[in-house]
Amino acid sequence: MSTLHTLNASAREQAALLQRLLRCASTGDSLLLIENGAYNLTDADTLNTVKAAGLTIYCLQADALARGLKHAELAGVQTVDDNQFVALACSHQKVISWFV
Amino acid sequence: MSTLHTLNASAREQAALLQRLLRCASTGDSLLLIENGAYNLTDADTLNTVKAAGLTIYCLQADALARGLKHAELAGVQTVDDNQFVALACSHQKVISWFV
Amino acid sequence: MIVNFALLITAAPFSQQGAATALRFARAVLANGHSIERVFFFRDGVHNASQFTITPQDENNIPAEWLQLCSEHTIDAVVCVSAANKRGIINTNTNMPIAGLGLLTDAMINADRLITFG
Amino acid sequence: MIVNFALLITAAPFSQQGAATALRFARAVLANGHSIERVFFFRDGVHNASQFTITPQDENNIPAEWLQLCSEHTIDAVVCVSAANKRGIINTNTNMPIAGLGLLTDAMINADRLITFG
Amino acid sequence: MSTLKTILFILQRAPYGSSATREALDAALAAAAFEQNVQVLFSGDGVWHLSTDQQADAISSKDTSKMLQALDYYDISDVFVDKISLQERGLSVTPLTITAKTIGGDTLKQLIRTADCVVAL
Amino acid sequence: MSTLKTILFILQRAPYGSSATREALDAALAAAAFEQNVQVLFSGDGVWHLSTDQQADAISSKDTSKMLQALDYYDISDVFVDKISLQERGLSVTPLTITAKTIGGDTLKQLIRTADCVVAL
Repeated sequence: MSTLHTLNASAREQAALLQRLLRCASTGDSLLLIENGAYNLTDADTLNTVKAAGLTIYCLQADALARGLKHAELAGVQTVDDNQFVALACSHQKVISWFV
Repeated sequence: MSTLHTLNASAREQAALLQRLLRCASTGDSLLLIENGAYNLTDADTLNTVKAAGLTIYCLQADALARGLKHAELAGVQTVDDNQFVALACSHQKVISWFV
Repeated sequence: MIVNFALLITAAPFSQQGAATALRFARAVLANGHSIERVFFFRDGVHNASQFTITPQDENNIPAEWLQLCSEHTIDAVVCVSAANKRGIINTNTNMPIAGLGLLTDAMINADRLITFG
Repeated sequence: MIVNFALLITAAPFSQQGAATALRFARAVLANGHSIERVFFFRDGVHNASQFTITPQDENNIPAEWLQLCSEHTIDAVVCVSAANKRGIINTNTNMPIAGLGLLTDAMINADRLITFG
Repeated sequence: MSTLKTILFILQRAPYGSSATREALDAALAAAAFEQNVQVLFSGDGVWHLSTDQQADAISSKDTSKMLQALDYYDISDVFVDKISLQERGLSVTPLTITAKTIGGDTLKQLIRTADCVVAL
Repeated sequence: MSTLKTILFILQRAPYGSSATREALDAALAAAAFEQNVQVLFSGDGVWHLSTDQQADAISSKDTSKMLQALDYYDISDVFVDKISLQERGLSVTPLTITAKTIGGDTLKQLIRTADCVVAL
């Protein structure tokens, strides 16, 4: 019964958007960083806040690669390809997309 | 030689945008709140930060009225109509528009 | 288990990345044996149905890619009429008809999952 | 003193408020005896040059208002060609020609003030 | 149309600055016309839609607070407003233009969990 | 074209997520082709354009860091990057994809003051 949240913005620019997401998210939900959301890989405070809320964090691999971000492994975030994105959407009860 | 900055977003949603504006603004510059920027009239902390940076704050009257905001007078912010907007653009050396 | 997806696209094709991400997602849905109930273009997403975009040779033409994908896989793709009218999208492509928001509700009802790209 | 303005419009007409604000500003510039060097439509602002928008009777048709303002006051209004191509704006209205970014630079050079609406 | 679904629309953008909420409301009303269980949550700058004394004619726009009356006409009674967003903006639940239930904490999370579809526009 | 103007472009949006900076660079290069005094300031998430190891082909996009090479080709040497934006993102001036001067405090304010036109895209 858990939810997959996608986020396409960096918390440095869109702090309020992530705060809203976290108010709506439940322990056991997942967060997939997509597009500019991949920049959150470089933001330890943001990642820790999300983890503390009980969410598992993923990052869309293509977006991290495009942006030259190799922080996923360091940050303990699993990168997923497009097929795994679809698998995540299937394995969660629903998807909520948070975007700018 | 001063600059008129326009801002069309609320600092509650776009904190980083206002911070950039303030890093670029000099004492003696003016800030005109337009569109959703009018919501900053309800945000005393933001207004105080702007004033402390030495900027004079104005708000576009039509945008405050449309949004039901009657806080300008209370906040000591002068509202301007479209003609006065043009006059401000003329009386400053240049205009920098900050938008989402 | 086959999962049936409804895709809601609100991102314009060139200005924002969301439309390109949605296109990749749609391809992966099909490649993995799942199905697409409908792609619904809404808000600035209606620009994905423009027939008039011209892109440089080294850049992707996202509207052309949508059209090709939807034609090849006979995907039900719909452009929101009210959003299209206000944004000057007038072309009625037989593969991407312009219709009402009821078809978004209908897609939500019939799909297993809704996913939005904005 | 008459001040000569260059207006750079990057906001789409319906989705964002910036285009409507720019229109009001342009009218106020003229009403106060100042002049407009050029209005340059760039990025999503090129949608202000769409000839195909249809708006409900109780809503403003911003592209139609731009066209009327520019025609009435013979304002030099230009639509950026590269931005227009990528966004499917193909109409060449004699009052709003499609041209290159050089005309934006030209406007910046010749105007007393540049103001951007995004 | 055999299944009845609970569809939650999260409206998080300020009025007038963009068309986001107006178009999201169009989608919500369409879902209500299909007799689905439609819910609406105002959050972030979206809560400003509920603010009184809006004079949209000052910018030649349509009063979005009037559009909200349609929610009642379509029997959408599950209208919620994020408590923290209200507090951050110094707004209180009265007076607001329409009746909305403040929601926060676990009750908010529960609302999200139980919906079948959530669209955040 | 009698007057030479100093035109400053502030690039504040991240790459790939939107076309903002690409189109702003188009405008900057056009101004340089008119032999104006063109300056560029990267700020906010715009500083990510200077980040190394970008692989745009992963999302079938054009590498914007390659587009930046054109600045040099057009003899635009006044390329600045906001010091605080770099620091906030844990980036340092080396390695960056192109040569840029970090700028902050009064020097930044002075840059803004002395420009004839400033466009923040």
